[in-house]
Amino acid sequence: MSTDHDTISMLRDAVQRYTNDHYGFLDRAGVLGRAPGFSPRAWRDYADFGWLALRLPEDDGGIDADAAAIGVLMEAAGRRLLLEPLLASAVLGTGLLLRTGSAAQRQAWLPQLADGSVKLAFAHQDDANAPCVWRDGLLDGVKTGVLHGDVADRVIVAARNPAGDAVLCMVAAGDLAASSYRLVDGRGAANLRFDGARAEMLGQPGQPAQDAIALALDEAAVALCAEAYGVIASLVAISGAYLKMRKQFGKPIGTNQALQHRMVDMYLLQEESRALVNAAQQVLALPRAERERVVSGARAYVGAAVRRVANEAVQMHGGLGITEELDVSHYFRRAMTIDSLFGGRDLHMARFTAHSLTADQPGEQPCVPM
Amino acid sequence: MSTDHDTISMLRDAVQRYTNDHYGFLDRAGVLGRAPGFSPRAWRDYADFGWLALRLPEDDGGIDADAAAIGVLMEAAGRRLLLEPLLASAVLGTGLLLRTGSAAQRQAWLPQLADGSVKLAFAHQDDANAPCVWRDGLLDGVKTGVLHGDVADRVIVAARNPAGDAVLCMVAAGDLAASSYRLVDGRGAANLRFDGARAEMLGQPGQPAQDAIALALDEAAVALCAEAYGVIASLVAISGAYLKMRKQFGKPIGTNQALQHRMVDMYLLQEESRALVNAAQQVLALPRAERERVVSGARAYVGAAVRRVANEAVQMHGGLGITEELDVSHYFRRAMTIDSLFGGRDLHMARFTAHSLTADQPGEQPCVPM
Amino acid sequence: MTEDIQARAERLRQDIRRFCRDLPADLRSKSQRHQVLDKDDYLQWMRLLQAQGWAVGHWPREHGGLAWSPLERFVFEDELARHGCPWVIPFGVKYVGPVIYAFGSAAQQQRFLPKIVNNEEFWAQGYSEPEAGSDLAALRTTAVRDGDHYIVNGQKVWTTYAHWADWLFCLVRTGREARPQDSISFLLIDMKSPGVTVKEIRTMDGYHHVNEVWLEDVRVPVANLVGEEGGGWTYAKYLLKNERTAGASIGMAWHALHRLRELAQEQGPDGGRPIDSPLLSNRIGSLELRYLALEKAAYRAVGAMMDGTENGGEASLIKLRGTELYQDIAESLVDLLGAAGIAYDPAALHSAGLPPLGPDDAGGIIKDHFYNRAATVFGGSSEIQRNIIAKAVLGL
Amino acid sequence: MTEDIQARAERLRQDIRRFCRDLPADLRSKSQRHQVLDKDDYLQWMRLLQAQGWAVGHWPREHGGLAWSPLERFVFEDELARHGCPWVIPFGVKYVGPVIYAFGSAAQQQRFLPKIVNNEEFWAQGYSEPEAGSDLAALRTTAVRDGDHYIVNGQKVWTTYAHWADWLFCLVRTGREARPQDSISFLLIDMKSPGVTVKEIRTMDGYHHVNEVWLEDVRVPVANLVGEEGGGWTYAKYLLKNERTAGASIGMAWHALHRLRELAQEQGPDGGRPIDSPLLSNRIGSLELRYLALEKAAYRAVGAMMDGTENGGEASLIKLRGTELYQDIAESLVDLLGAAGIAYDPAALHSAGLPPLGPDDAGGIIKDHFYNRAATVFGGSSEIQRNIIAKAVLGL
Repeated sequence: MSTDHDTISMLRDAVQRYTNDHYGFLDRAGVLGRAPGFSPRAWRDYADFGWLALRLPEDDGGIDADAAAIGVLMEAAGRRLLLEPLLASAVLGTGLLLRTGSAAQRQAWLPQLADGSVKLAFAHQDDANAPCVWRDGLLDGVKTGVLHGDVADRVIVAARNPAGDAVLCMVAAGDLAASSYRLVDGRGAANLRFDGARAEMLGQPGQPAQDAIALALDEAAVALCAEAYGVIASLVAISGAYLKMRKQFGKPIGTNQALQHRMVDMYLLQEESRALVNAAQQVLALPRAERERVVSGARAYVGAAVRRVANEAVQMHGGLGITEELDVSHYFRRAMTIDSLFGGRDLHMARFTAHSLTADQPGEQPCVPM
Repeated sequence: MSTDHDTISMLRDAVQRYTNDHYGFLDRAGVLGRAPGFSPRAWRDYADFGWLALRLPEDDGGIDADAAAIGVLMEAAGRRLLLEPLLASAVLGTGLLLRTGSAAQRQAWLPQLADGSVKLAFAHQDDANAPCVWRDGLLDGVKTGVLHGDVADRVIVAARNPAGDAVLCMVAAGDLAASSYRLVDGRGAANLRFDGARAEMLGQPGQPAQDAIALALDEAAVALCAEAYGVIASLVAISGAYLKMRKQFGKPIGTNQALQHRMVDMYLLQEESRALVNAAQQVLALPRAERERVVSGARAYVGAAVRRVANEAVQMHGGLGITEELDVSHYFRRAMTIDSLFGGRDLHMARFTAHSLTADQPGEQPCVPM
Repeated sequence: MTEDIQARAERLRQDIRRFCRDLPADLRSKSQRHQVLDKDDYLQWMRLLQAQGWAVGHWPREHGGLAWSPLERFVFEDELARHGCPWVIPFGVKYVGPVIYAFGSAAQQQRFLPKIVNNEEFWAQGYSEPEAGSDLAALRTTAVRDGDHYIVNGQKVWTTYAHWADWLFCLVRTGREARPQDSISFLLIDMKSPGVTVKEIRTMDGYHHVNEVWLEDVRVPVANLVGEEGGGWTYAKYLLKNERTAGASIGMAWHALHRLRELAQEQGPDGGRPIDSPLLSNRIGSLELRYLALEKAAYRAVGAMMDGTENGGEASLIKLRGTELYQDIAESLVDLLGAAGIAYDPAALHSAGLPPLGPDDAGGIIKDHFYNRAATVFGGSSEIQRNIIAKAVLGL
Repeated sequence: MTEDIQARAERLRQDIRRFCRDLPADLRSKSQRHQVLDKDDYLQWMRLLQAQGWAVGHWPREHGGLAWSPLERFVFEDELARHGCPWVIPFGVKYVGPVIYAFGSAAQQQRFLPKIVNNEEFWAQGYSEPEAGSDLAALRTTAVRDGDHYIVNGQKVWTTYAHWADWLFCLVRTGREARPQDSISFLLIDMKSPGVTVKEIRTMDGYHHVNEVWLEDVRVPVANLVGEEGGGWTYAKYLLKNERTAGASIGMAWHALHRLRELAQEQGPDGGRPIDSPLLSNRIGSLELRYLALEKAAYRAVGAMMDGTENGGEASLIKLRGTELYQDIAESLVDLLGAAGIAYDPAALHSAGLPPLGPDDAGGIIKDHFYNRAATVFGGSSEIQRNIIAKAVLGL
């Protein structure tokens, strides 16, 4: 079911207003690099505004938000480089719990997700030397590169049962050993070790778990696209303003046609990215093959776009572009994580390439794709 | 043995003087598209100047020219879009005959190659449905896309004997059926059918023939690189002059920085192409693996460069760029044939990629590569 | 955008698909093989469209149109091009017709519009001049008033199909205002007038698409002035705006991509298929991805036009991406043809003979590769489109 | 270029290879892993070079150099970088030293050159200012004569290792000539002078390489003026010319390419090797091919410098291609690292600890990727280099 236009519009206004007022670059700088690596106050505010409950059904205090509504939040995360575990907890963790959790599990966790008192992370990347195995309620193995695994209260883990079926299970932070570090963009991550950790199963093993994982990873890809669009839009705006302001040889550097044309190419990437984000948001409910084609296409294109735009923005800012003090370098680093998290660009490009757009005759193509 | 600097310098002067004076764009236009598709007068002149005998030993009236000397001629072929069968006959055909022909064969043909009365072509591309088989002095099969196969007096054919060994043999034009056509750049080509055609063997079957063919194709690649460099150098000069001359919005279009920077990128490709041409000319005598790495690298890079420069030159000339009347469109078409003839760019890129430049430790690398 | 409009556009697309299936065999075969079409082919084609009411579907009903939304117009151009249909020659139906019904006198509307609707007169466009390409304001062709006539002198260039045209719509200079734009007027010139000379410009595909048109003391009745003297710049801008949607470039890209994949999937004589090369597969995938991005962005742009939320860069975006993508696909097609991609026989393209090497459409593919190098120049070069976005959208 | 010169250059390369094999273990390990080097590391490194006579190998013999040809100088920089050696800090040996021996007084030569040769004083470069980056002629730092001193006021920026420097060579404005270049002078400033303040600029790799240098009423003896008042522009251009060969960018590219292929050939936990992916193999091959083109073009450029057939674009060509290639290789390396390519621990790079994920040099690879984004900006941005070629070589 799609979130209605007015709701999205109101959400957009609210998110913009809040992040403009309370998540300026200096506010963020005060949070960055200090424990816990994000702003607990902002997190409480998000909860108060209902943003952490967006995905919840209306009966549970949410709005049953679709990908477009989630995208509003993710775009803001890109525009303002939010450091809170929105993607890990409010999008992925909450989505997995909603889709696979039992009634009891939902009842136990949804209220705490909504009020922000519990943060989730999703651990999907096995260490090849120690794959995660779930057996009789206990989990062994290692997961690497878990986004916000450093601050999650509970971690949802993709594992296998002894029969080799995919399973999803949940482990409390106290029951695992986390080795925490920062990603290049300043957000926290962790490698997690499970030594017979208590792990409650979510949903059904086998194909259902596999499907849930695949969908969650596609949701992550779409959310990252929206975040990437936010980064691109910010960098286009920042760079355009800088080209008008910065003078060299007695005139604004934006009067140089070579820079103008490169700014235009950045703008074209921005417009295409926005359109692809919208398209990808609309296919999440479709059958897997159709979903994957557009999601992976969008992820590959937008991932390349955000890297390219970030490279150009840094270059246009000259020496300033590589300083810690200027926001541009922080967008550059965010672009790297966006393009890499939850399966990098090459993977998605290969998946897109495997699905031909043009194999059918014209008469078999969908009609007006709006 | 390398041709000495003074000889190359004199040859360069002579070739430039002749082609400037007698091979202007209008001279060429008078030849183009009419039988025989090249200028017999220019061909006679080349013979008179000794250019068709460059590769011959001094005893046979040549100068035993190396690839750098041949490159002077090929570069001019690119700069002035020469239509004569220089590559097919004076470079490839003559080279194959010199390297594989018996004393009697050399004695029979070298004088006629030197005086231009015999033109050779090299047919190497089998029609997959009718591969060429040589048996007891007779040849059967089909070859496609034979450059200058329309005007060659004799064709050297890469075939197989009944045992499956590679052989090289020579067929007179009267003994084959040629279906002639034009390439996009106006030069002639033909598909050739041999029906029990009389074919005298050149050299030895098996590995010797294979090696001779591989070397001939590498020589063709190097010659095409030099030709491509000639095209690039002409297009850079022509486009630069046009940008200074053509006015729009009251000033020369060359004052637009975006065009300036694109011209610079064309210039960089020109300089790199020239350096790669020189490098490739110097490795032809090396063992096959070393030869192939540099030759194929040069061929792949320069092939891409000439296509890109041609695209840019056409674009910079606006509507004029795509007219038959302007030389630019003819360079564009020549760039296509250069990048395709005797094995396209993808093949060479794959060959280059298979040879790592950097697999060795620094200490094992060659020293000063000049 | 309302669901009603979308539903209408979808119905139109289905209608076009049926129409394309039922094209006359000769036209279908020629256009599938990218043969050269001559004037009779084009007239037949335009009449087929007219029989459906589509050639002027975007016109208002009072002038014989179907009052299409921008979305329907886009779908129309896109879908025809997807099927590899011939070009919908725009000079009458898309360019001059709307100028006449928007700015022309009642007499001009009566005289000219029905013959455009019914394809009875063939139009050409007299805009560019040797010294006025991207900067139209620099045009030099003059029209000097002499009683009931203008005496027109000058030279136009890149005039597509002027050698077939009955009429030329033409920008001329009728005064010497301070702003050069303010003295430009919009004249309709009968190509049979004494003093009109058409001179062929052959393009690098070996064909005759475009011309120089020389105008020497050509007498044009004042009644053929559209609107006001000095108003030509306004009408020209209206025409350009009307030219905007450019769905055809997207459909053309789709058609060429489809052919590219088809060719890559054909088994070669050695049993292998080109598509099995990961590098080629990736090259095609990258082009398809650019197509996907363009398609999605284009529909957004059409939506903005319909919602009135345009920023002025939409048309430039579509033209830039569409033409540059098409050129890259065309280059990939030629590369994929290998030896057949450099074997060219222009005569065969006229006579519907076979190309010297390769598949039946090899010659047509090469021809399109050549001629479409102009796509990034004609109708406002890519450089001009980037300048427009830099100024109008980015404020640089 | 004579065979003798080539033979000397080859011998030098062999000597450098032996030297690199015998580097002290700690320096070798740090530089192989792209750890952060501190001042003591650099001093150790420069002293090792000095022991060979190489740090000033390009200087004339009378000042303690080896009178290297441009080719030897190029080979020296290239070969060190190929082995992943630390940066040869250029401010003393490459930049200010030659200016002093070419234009300085006898007293200045005696005072400064030996301490540069022996690495006893650390230099920094005071060129860029907040409002004068690529257009140095716009610089605002002033030096006003007051008896035997200049009083210097202004601000320099992007001053590499100013926090370690004993001396700053500095462009200042000493007058108000019509051409702004004509009032620029070249001053040597003791960093311990009152009024000199160094303020750290942290870069996005998390480190402290560059600084702002504030100069407030700094008294500089007139004896520290190099050459003539107003001659600074000439000396600065001489310095830039002297900076030209830039072999290091080529060697660095080779080193990074070598590491890229090595990493791609390592077996993953699933038994597969990244290099077996045709797309990755092609990506690496394409970078190697760009390297080959650059290397060949660079040797041609060095040859032109030695033959005196320069056209003025050689240095720009090498800088453009070298820096852009290196950045693309660095990006490929980070991409190849996958999850380890976004896991970053700056502290570990200082303490020689291990990165959180991936091979031992993962952190160093990421650091280089960040910091080397500046390579296309510092020392004349890519845009400026293209402007130079457009003007000097193409006459546009």
